Amino acid sequence: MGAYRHFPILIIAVPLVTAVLMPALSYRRERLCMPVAAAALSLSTMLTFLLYRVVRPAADGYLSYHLGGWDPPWGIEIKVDFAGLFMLSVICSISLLCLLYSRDYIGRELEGGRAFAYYSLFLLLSASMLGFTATGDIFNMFVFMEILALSSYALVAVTGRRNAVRAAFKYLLMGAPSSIMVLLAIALLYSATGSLNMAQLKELLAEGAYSRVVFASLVLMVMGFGVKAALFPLHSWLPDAHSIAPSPISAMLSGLVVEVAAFALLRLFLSVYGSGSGAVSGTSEALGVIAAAGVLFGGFMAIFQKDFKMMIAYSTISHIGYIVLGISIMNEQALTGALYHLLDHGLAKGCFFLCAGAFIYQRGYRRIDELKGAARRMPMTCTAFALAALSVIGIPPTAGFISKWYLIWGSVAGGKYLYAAVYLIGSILAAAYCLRVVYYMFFVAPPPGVWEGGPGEAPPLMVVPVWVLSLATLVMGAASFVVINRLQEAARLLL
Amino acid sequence: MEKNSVMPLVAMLLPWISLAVIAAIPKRGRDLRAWICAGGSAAAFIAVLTMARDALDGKVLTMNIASVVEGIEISLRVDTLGYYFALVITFIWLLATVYSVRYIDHKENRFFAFFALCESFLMGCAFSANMFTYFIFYEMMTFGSYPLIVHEETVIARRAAYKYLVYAICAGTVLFFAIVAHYFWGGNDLSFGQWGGVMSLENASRAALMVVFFTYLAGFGVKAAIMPLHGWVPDAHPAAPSPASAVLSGVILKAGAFGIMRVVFNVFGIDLLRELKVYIPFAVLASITIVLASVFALTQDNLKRRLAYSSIGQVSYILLGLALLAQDGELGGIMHLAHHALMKGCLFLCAGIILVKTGKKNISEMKGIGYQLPLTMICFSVCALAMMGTPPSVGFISKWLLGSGALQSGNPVYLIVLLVSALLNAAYFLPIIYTAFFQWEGEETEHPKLQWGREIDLEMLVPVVLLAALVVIVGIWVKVPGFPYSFADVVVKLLFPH
Amino acid sequence: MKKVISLCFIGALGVLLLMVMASMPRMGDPQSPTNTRVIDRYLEGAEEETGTENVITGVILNYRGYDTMGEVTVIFTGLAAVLAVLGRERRGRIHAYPDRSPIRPSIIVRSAVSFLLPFIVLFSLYTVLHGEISPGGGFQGGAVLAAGMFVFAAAFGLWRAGRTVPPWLRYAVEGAAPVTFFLVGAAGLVGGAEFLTYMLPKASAGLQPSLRTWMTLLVEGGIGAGGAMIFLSILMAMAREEDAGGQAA
Amino acid sequence: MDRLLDNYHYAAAAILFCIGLYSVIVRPNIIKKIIGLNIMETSVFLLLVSMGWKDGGIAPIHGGGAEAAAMVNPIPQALILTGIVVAVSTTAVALSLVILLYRQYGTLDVDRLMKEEESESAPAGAGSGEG
Amino acid sequence: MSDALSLVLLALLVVTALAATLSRDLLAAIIVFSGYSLVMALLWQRLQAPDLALTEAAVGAGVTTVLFVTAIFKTQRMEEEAGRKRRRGGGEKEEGRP
Repeated sequence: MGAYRHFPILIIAVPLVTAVLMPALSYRRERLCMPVAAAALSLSTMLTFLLYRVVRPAADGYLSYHLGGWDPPWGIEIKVDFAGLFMLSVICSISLLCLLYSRDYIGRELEGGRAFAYYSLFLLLSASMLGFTATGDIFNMFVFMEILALSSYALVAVTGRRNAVRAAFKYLLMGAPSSIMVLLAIALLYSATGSLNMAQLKELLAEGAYSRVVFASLVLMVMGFGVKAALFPLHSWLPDAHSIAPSPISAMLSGLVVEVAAFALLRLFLSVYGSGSGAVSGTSEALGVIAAAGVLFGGFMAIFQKDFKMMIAYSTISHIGYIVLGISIMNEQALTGALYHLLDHGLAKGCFFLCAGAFIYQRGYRRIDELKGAARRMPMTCTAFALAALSVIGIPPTAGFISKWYLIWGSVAGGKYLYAAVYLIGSILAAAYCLRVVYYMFFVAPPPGVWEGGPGEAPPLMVVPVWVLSLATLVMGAASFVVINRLQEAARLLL
Repeated sequence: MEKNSVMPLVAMLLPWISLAVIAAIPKRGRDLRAWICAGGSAAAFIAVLTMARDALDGKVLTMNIASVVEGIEISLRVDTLGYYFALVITFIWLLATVYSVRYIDHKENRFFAFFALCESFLMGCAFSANMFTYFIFYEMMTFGSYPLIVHEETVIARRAAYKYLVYAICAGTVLFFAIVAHYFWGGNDLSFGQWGGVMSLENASRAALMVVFFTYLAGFGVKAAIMPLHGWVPDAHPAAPSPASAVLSGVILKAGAFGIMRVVFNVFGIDLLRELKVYIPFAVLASITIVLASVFALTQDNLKRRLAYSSIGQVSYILLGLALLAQDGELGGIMHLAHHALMKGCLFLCAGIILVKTGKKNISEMKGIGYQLPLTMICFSVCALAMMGTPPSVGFISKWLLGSGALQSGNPVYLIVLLVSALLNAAYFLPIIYTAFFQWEGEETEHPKLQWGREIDLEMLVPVVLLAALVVIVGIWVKVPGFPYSFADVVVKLLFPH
Repeated sequence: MKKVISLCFIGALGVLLLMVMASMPRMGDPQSPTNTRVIDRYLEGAEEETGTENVITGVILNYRGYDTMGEVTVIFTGLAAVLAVLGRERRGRIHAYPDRSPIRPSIIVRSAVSFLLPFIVLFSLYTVLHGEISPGGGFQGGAVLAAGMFVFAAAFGLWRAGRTVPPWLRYAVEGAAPVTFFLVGAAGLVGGAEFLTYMLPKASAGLQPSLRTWMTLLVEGGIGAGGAMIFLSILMAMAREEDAGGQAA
Repeated sequence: MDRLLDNYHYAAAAILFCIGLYSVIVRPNIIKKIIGLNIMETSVFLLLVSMGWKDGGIAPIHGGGAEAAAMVNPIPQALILTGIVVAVSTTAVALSLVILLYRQYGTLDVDRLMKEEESESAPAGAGSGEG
Repeated sequence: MSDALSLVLLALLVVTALAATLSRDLLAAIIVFSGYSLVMALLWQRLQAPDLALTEAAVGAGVTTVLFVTAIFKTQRMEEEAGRKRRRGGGEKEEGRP
């Protein structure tokens, strides 16, 4: 072990404290904010990937860090098992790319005096997601969730435009009550068990005391995190927030933030309440139905959107449905698929929003019919988009195909043929809304007045992240064997 | 009998030469680029030829590329059947590429690039060692062929390509489900390893096996244009440029048929199918398709559209052959895969020449065209006659085998189907020949004189003549090693060991 | 219509919550899970283990110190969010608070405030420093200090307040709390122990009181000062006049 | 239900929670919604504190010979300290958003904001701006 | 601890909460809300949580209230009434919420 022991806390604390230094930094040298932030994030990315050397998908393969040397349940514990590490690496790498992307984009969006706040919030967002994913203490989870929520409200509104502020406020009006529900749920859970440490909670809940209180807390948790994850009936904040926020932030929000909430649901079901318990099985049945509805609803809405980012936002709703549906099926294959879909969705949606950002940054185009013939002026961006689209649809050999394979396999193995059908219909819908755009980009002549003259490709620091993401979808599909088996092991352990 | 070899991968990757070149010199030296692309597919053809000996001896070349999880790996495996398909692919592709050197007049970069891509992906299909790999290459091929169909970018082409895509995606999802179900009920084994098939009634219930089979049939049936699912074919063929439609009906339709072949031979196996009795609806579907397609073909005036319908019918010959589950039936089906590729490839290329030289699409306009383009129309007639099944030609061979297969399987009704369809073929091909040679504008009395040389345009003519010649030659010297029979025989011996 | 639906929803939720409350362990029951599990060590051990008589402080800064680090980060996030939305106030652009206030604070108020203020500050300092033996602690003290400054600002206007606590000071101190936390924690790392153990390699000899206490005080002070400054900055950002934003839609 | 008579603190917390929720969902005025948020939060805190109560308990502060057995549970109090900070930060953020909204829309009434939203088709509006 | 005083305090909490929710004058609502926080602080003092009482008094009754008041001085003091709505927007109340 050696130095690895301390990595988990460093991964979280370094971006956190860097974010705190931003105001002081900005007082004299605002230009330095972005490089410093990038340095901090890349440090934790590096540490995260180093962790793969010690964290294995085995019963004793996890890394547990006792803060202050107080062993749980008295102290707080950071627990990095393989699934968590997978999520951590996704978060780190995607947020690093989005941060690089932000330099040009935000540099033009925000006048001086506010950029430091942007970068500070960005780091807080990433760091809180990391802490949220890694923590093994349920109240600590709540604390990081609050950092996450506050920073994302502010980042949606950071441009200070009319509809941006309104979207942010809508987000807050749905997000804050949901946080309170989670807090209430934690309180109920504590009253029923007298502990806050996840591992101990699982043991105590297995005894089945105060079942009614526990069930109520679970329902409240699902409602709370359901809002954060934009599950179908609770999604109404998402399209506005994701489509109006500045594009790197949209990428973060829809690529990572909603995912982290879905991951929290997974943690709760499997690592806190325990997949065996009646509460979980009942809830997950209902959750499955909701998620399936979300898949179809999101897909249909996405088809009829005129605004590019709106389309992507609705597709996010549909794909979160994929993940939650996979979680609700509760067997090894489906769980593996859900975990892998976290990666795929992060990459593909991130790429989508960054592409949209490139179009907006260069030409201010964001309606879909303005993208007709875009490939003639911005071939790089359009090709990257097409690749990512294949992954969203689930065409082999992209990452989307692998995850969908496991999800459908899981639903067949679990005897849930209807869910398999839902996945298939979902991918047909995805094909409908993605390929329309690809078709416009490559095979349609631009309407008069559009794409004439003016700038072409986006600056390199914007094109590179887009390409890294879209190639990653291909690579992670073709080379899925590097991680997929271990993920399956991890899923087996979680259950 | 199995040995590792990188040869399949090499053969698969050779067409990418064209991509490299196009990427290197996207602007200059159009002809140079075109010819290098032709060279690429020629290289692929030669690479495939080098494997001939192993295939004829029934040796199997394998190569594992990547393994996703246990039972699911991306790996190549050249057995005789796959090799045979690959040979057809590369040969037709070589001729079509040479042909397109002259034919393609705009956006040649895109066309050649995706043409080469499709070839490589199709070879991937032919060489794939399990259903997973097959599906991956199949889907890639589907999306790679979209730009070929949309190439002209006219409204018709766009609509046709869109229709193709919709059909393909729906088929893909169905197929996807079929494969997952296969993996689940087939004992986590997707490989094409043994000829008996991997499915068995121990692992899965009767209904489950039925579901798997019919979802497979639906999934591949779209490409193979089984009747209710054929909608995209008649639109796609006329819309695409002629070399594209030649490979489309010569090879890409066959990819579906080949998939069904794999399902029948390597997934279920003859005996299981016979036990499940699924071959009856299968055969009935095929027969219906054969007859109806020919009837529809009668009503078409657009030449390529008529050819497209005839392709629909002809591919169903292969399926019928499979569905008979009798030795000669399988033999005929497998051989017809190549035979039809030769004939229909030639016909489409002729149609292309007519279109380029005279700009005529519809048969009613083609009065006396046989005198303006004699060689072309002679080749056309040869192939048309072969399609009807007149000896000596490949068409005759396959019809004969299928017929005897029908008798072997003990239900002669299919023989009647074959005869009817032969008559219908005659009914829609002979008028073309008649219009071409025995009708002309102007007076009955003065005979239009032959105009040689007008069509001399070697890149386009040589492939046509070569194909027409092969149609006859292969029809006469059937058993020459390297000709379809030699491979089909090996396969059938594996299928019916007794 | 929607009103009726939401009322029904709330009513239903209320009934359900009441049912849940009814099925919870009896309040004050010494045998209830909350009162039996985990806490004994806090209650007995805190004094020796953490060197704080006030168990709450012990828990906040030691057992659950990580939570508190998150907590101070939350409040900093609040500041950063406010600044991102409204932007910083420009120096010298702040007028008497409240700008459009109908009331002018009378001389009585002012003299009363100027009389009270030192006591408030003193009390807050006491709260901060005495946190580990009596009720109170860093954040409470910070809040009291902030409240005092608010009163001052209300009486004498933000301008005076902004001059009394110069901007550079605020900018520097805003992040104090998380930074001190990180430094103290890192000290623990350097010492080869876990993050956030209040100890150093081998300096903890002859210091009186023990090094742990000094560090605790350091953290408390950081939290207090940081919290107060953050509150003041938030107030200033919210109260600054509108045109200064330069961000009209 | 008789348990409710012992747990009337909890009951009060539940009622307060519902009042807060009512204020958040039904009241059209934004500031009222934020007040409602605070009420909800404090109600949860009340629940937590009373959860930590022990019959005849004393404040968990040593010295003065207070014996540990009688002390009330310190954990909920520690949690609530964090919770209070969270509440005030959320309030600050929400209020700053309110100020900005009022600057731009001249209203605090959610219904009118929604009307504005319909009148200005949100994405197009952002599109004109964001690039 | 079932004694009269805490019952009274709880009742007071509910009353103040309702008042803060229902009053049209936002300033009044906020003053009432700070009163609510003070009552809460008292209650917590009774529940042997002096730290919380202190914090709640300082933050809930102090800081939060000041922030609210600032926000109100920045915006407007009264809730819009239906009458003013009808003059400007045309009675949304009757139409129901969108």
